[in-house]
Amino acid sequence: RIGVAIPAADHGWTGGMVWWAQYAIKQYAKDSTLEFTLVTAREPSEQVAQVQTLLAKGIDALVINPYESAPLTPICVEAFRKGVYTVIVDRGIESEEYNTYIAGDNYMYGYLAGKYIAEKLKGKGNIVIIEGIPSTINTERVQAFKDALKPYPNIKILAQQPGNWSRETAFQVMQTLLTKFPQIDAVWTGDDDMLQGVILALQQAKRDKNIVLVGGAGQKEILKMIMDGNPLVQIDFTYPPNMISTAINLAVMQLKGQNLNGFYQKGMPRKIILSTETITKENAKDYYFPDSVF
Amino acid sequence: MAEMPVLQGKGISMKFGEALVLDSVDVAFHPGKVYGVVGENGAGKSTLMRILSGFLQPISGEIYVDGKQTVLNPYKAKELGIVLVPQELNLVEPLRVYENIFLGDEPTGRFLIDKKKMIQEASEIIKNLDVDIDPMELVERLSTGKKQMVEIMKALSRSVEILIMDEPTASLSEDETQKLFETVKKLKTSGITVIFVSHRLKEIVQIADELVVLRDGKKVYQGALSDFSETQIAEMMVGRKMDEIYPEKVGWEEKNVLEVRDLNSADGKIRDVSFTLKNGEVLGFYGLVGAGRTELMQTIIGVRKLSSGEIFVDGKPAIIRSVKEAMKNGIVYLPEERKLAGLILNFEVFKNTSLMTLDKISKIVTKPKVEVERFEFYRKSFDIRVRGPYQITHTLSGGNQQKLVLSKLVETGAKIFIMDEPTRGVDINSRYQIYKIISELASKKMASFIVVSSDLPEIIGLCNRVIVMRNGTIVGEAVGEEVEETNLIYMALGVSESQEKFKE
Amino acid sequence: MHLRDVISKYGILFALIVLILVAGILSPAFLKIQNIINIFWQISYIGIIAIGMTFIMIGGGIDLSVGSFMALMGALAIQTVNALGDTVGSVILSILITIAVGALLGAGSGFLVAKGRIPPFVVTLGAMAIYRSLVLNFANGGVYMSRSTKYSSIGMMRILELPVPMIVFLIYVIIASIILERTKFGRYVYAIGANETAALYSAINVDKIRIATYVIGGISVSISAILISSMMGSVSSSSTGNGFELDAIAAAVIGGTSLSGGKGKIVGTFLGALVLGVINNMLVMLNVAVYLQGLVKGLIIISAVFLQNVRRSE
Amino acid sequence: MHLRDVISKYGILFALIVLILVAGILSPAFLKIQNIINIFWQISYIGIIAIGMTFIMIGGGIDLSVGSFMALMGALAIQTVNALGDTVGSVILSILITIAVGALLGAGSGFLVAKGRIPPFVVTLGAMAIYRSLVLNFANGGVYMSRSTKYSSIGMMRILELPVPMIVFLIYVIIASIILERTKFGRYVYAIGANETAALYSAINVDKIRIATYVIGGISVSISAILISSMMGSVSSSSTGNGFELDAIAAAVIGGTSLSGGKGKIVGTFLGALVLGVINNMLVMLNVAVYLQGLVKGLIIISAVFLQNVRRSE
Ligand SMILES: Nc1ncnc2c1ncn2[C@@H]1O[C@H](COP(=O)(O)OP(=O)(O)OP(=O)(O)O)[C@@H](O)[C@H]1O
Ligand SMILES: Nc1ncnc2c1ncn2[C@@H]1O[C@H](COP(=O)(O)OP(=O)(O)OP(=O)(O)O)[C@@H](O)[C@H]1O
Ligand SMILES: [Mg+2]
Ligand SMILES: [Mg+2]
Repeated sequence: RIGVAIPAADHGWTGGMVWWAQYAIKQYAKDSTLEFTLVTAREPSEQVAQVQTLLAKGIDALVINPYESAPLTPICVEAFRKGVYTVIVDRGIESEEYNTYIAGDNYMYGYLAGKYIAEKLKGKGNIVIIEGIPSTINTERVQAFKDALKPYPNIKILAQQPGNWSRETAFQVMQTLLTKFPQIDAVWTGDDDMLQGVILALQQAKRDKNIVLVGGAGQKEILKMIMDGNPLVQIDFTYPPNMISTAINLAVMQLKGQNLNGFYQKGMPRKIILSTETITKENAKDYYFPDSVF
Repeated sequence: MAEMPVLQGKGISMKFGEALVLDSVDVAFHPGKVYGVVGENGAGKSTLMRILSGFLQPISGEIYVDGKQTVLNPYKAKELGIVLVPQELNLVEPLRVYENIFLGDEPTGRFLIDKKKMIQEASEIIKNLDVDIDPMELVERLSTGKKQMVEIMKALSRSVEILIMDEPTASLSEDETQKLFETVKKLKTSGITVIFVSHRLKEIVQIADELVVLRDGKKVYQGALSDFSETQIAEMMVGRKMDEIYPEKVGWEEKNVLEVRDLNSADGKIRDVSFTLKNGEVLGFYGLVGAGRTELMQTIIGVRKLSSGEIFVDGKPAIIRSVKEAMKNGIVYLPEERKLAGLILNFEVFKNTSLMTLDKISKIVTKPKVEVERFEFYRKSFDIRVRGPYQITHTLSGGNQQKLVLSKLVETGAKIFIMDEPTRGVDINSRYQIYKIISELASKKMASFIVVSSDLPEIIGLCNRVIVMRNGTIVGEAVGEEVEETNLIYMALGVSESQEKFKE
Repeated sequence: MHLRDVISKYGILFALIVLILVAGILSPAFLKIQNIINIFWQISYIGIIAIGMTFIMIGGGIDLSVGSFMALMGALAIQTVNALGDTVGSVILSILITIAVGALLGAGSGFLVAKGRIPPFVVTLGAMAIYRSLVLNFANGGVYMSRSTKYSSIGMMRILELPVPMIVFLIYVIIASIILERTKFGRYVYAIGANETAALYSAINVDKIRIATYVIGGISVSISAILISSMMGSVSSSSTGNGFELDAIAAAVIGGTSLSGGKGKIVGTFLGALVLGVINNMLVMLNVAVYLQGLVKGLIIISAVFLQNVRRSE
Repeated sequence: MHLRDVISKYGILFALIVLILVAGILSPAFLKIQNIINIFWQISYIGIIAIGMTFIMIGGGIDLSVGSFMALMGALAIQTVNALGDTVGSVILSILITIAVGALLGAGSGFLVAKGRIPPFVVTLGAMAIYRSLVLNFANGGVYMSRSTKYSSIGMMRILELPVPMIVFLIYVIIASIILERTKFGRYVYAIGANETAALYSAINVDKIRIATYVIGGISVSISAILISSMMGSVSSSSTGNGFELDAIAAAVIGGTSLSGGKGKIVGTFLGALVLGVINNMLVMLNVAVYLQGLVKGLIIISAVFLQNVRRSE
């Protein structure tokens, strides 16, 4: 029996993660030896409560994407100590007491975007940052992005505003920024959802030319644009929500005593950091899942 | 009389916005006396009472308590033992009777409220006034008259030096009023000052030692009541000669416009009520507080559910489940508690007049001009004292609010009017106007009236036939000559005249 | 005292002017025509919903479901157009269907409140969860994409340089004002909110009027949903409409509508929405630091409303 | 009719029992002692806040700030302990400081409502934004970590097998019940909420009582914050407390507290919180599909409250 605990779908990416979790679970639908319980939370303490309930119900493995690292640490440790096979996804916990950790690379996610923009602008220009809802992950990405820009003193950050991971908000923020600044050379948004809002605002203001746009996380509509060679967006960086599927598979393999293909070692690896992959026109189709929601 | 007044106001003036409501009023009150305060609706009585008890601050003038100049506020007044029974009911409806009686003045143990003691003391107060109220009952379930009694008991439970009562008897019947007066007399002998506002001049004559008359915000008389008659007092109030108060009683046609047969209410409060209302009749309903008159009327107009019984309008059976359906059948009802059920207090006054008749005036879009015209008509005929049609209703004096409810009702042009305490708080002059309108409509056979009233003189002066209720059912009926004071009181009390005589 | 009266009567307008002046001085770009138009555009979605909310609140109710309700209606409109094909006729048809369904669902909430005697807070809290759940379920947590370019063009269209959502919003304000302040129905809405018992005794069909306010609420939500979903060309099942209930209620309350019913004006709500829109726009224009935006926003809202009350504290 | 009366008097209790029975039959694990204890534990945070909310709401107010207020108080407690060092004394001291500051901030909101005559919705909406902004700002959007193991142990401690938050919650329910129903103060809270004028005529200091309800609200939030932050050893500046306002108000309203004041009971709120807790727990226990949870939750909440009203529809 496997419990899967993830944050609720409140924006595109989390929606994607819920989809991929369900996708992975569906794969095992015919396997009567496996029983999954999937729960989603809107807030850390709700997630703690859900894990408590899962433990009371009785589970053999826990796959969890903690809502926040520190607040979820005690309960994950408790699960681990009870002998539940604990797989932590994406946000690490503040303890080493878990079985396996699998995550994306937030630093490179921001860094590569910054580097790309800087190079594309040849080290000179005005840029705008539209970030997500304030959170640890968001802070790390923005910091990395700025780190990447450090060697380029002629790049000026005109504005840094929150777009709340939402198309609508990003649209409005961009609308306002476009009126304020006559010249914007590049926009970085915290994810592809917000990028779509930005593109809409650019089109509406007829300023969708000669501008470098970078989002992130490989949302399918953006990938489609890249695949189709749309000049607006030429690149994307992965932060795949399907890491949850991988994590679920890891838990299943562990419970079934299987090992990873190509590994000489028995058992699962303890830490996996997925690299941030760069998507361009050439490889976009490898990342494009038309059925997925994200 | 050199004795120092316990409470004195000197040059008290009050303004609301631009309107001068009190104009340098000087009043003085001495211990152990009962003061009757009278004046037309809107004369400023309530305003003065609220100033004297600290709930309003005058714009100028001084207040002296025991000879010392004092700035009153509710807390200060409480300390000094000045207690006000306000004109409009102001109870905390979701709380119980005993909780309301002691609100703000609860007996406590070390930390907690002493509930037992409260209930016990409340029961005693209730027993002293001899009314049928359960101290544990929720106030929202009480009839208006009983709520009024609770207000009075609340005042009596305090350590009171000066008791100010603003129309405490407006919805009390003769019996309760007399009991209240007995208590007032007791208070008087123990040196307490009682200030008493009323439009029932008979009561003033009976209980007061001194009279205060206000007219248009000015004090026109303070002095001994001596042997002023009711008419003389009324003339002082309005400042001119007064005619007879009650118009000629009118007869009726032998045609039933309304017939009620074996009516029982779903909650069992009304039992087996049957009566008829003839065309052009003014039928009275009398009873003690809580006799069930209001409930009966509410059952007839569909606000309360009936469990059995039939209602015939103009001889045809009618099904009435809401006020709207009642109105379709030509019946309208004037609720007894105007603040709760009669008026939208934050509306401009003219909107209240037209609230029931918007359908007539307009299809979709309202026509404020027409509405204002209609209001102005009633403003004249009922002498509603307002600054204009756009004044907000809650800033009207109590009596003027009552006239506004009346205007709303009359405006419907219904065939059958059921009026529950129609002149509650209305001054004597305006009453006359209202009685005249009732009798005119009735004599022209344009409408028939049921008048539920606790004001005995009103019932007697207005109605040719009176039905008396007790405990939710009809216990008697008086016609013509029988409509007279003792008869009605005895029926309401449930003792026969002979029994009473026997006791003596 | 005279000035005080003026301030208190037009308190929120006054607050708005101060806000605009401050923003204009600190950032001249704020006063550009384009930006002013943008502000109207940006508030139109919340504004339209807030107008429906004003009816409901004056009638003594509240509606917490508007956010997810809007997502549901947006999804419905998009799916209907997708199913019917990319023609003008199908766009019009699906707009009508969406408005009808919105009115119906509004009537449902109203019915539960009026006839079921369930507190409006509970009914609409439940509806909020139910609608969101439906939206998420049908899209599997993903996005509803419009395949119709005709439909998507509505939200981006301009007439005389003015964006359609803005025009719809302004017209809606006028119509709603008239309905609320010039019709019998509007009078009754005030009456049932101010004193239900008195309304009942005045032969007003309280339940019917109450349900009607929720119908207006549902229609408002639908209109807003059509505008926003056509403008974005999509509805995100997870995020579209999140938190709209608070913004809509806030616009109404800032504009003087009372949570306990019987009080309020459409113009007030309009100004309330404008205040919120100006604040949001200003925060971006002045590039206020992300973490401090809440602080600034909170302080402005509280002080703006405080201004209105100068008289009362007399 | 007799049964109807019983159901309506104990309506919410009745609904709760039905819920528990259904859950117990569908999933036996639900009835495990451990799970029942967990439910009480899980609702204790919201429950304590909801009790404060009950005072405020009975007094005729509302508090939307509780969620971010809680995050702020949790952060304060953690930072104070971190600064004072890992001793029992410093833990106690910082708990006291947190409660004092909570009371003070509550008084602030209350003051603005009572003396500033700003609608409570506006004041606390502003406070919500301000508090969250402060929390975010000091932590730069990150997390406040407790470095004190003594502090972190409180929230996880058990006495006689029962978790401390649960015990605190139950005691708080009892104390609050007594205050609300047995003291003058409690009586006055009802009075000012039901009829402010009547309260004034009874020489009750309305403003003082109103402010006091917000002080109780602030204290409740602080206690909850201490329990939750010590249990998790940390506070997330961005997410801790999000949406708590709705849950807390919902618990009170489901338990029969009226949004317009004057009505409510602590036991009602307790049962309301329990209903919410049981629903949440049940959804997990019964493995209800993620996207349908909202649907189930919404339907249960509406029907649970509907049960209470059987009588009224007589
Ligand atoms: N809050 C207020 N705002 C404006 N005007 C007011 C307010 N309260 C009272 N008034 C006005 O003051 C005048 C006096 O009112 P008051 O209530 O004192 O009359 P009253 O003598 O008690 O009349 P009644 O016999 O009808 O009770 C009235 O014209 C009334 O409209
Ligand atoms: N809503 C209610 N719920 C329960 N009991 C009520 C309710 N309203 C009135 N009663 C009770 O019904 C009885 C009849 O009240 P009703 O108002 O009909 O009396 P009334 O004859 O009009 O007397 P009053 O002069 O006091 O108005 C009273 O004993 C009252 O306590
Ligand atoms: Mg008066
Ligand atoms: Mg009566």
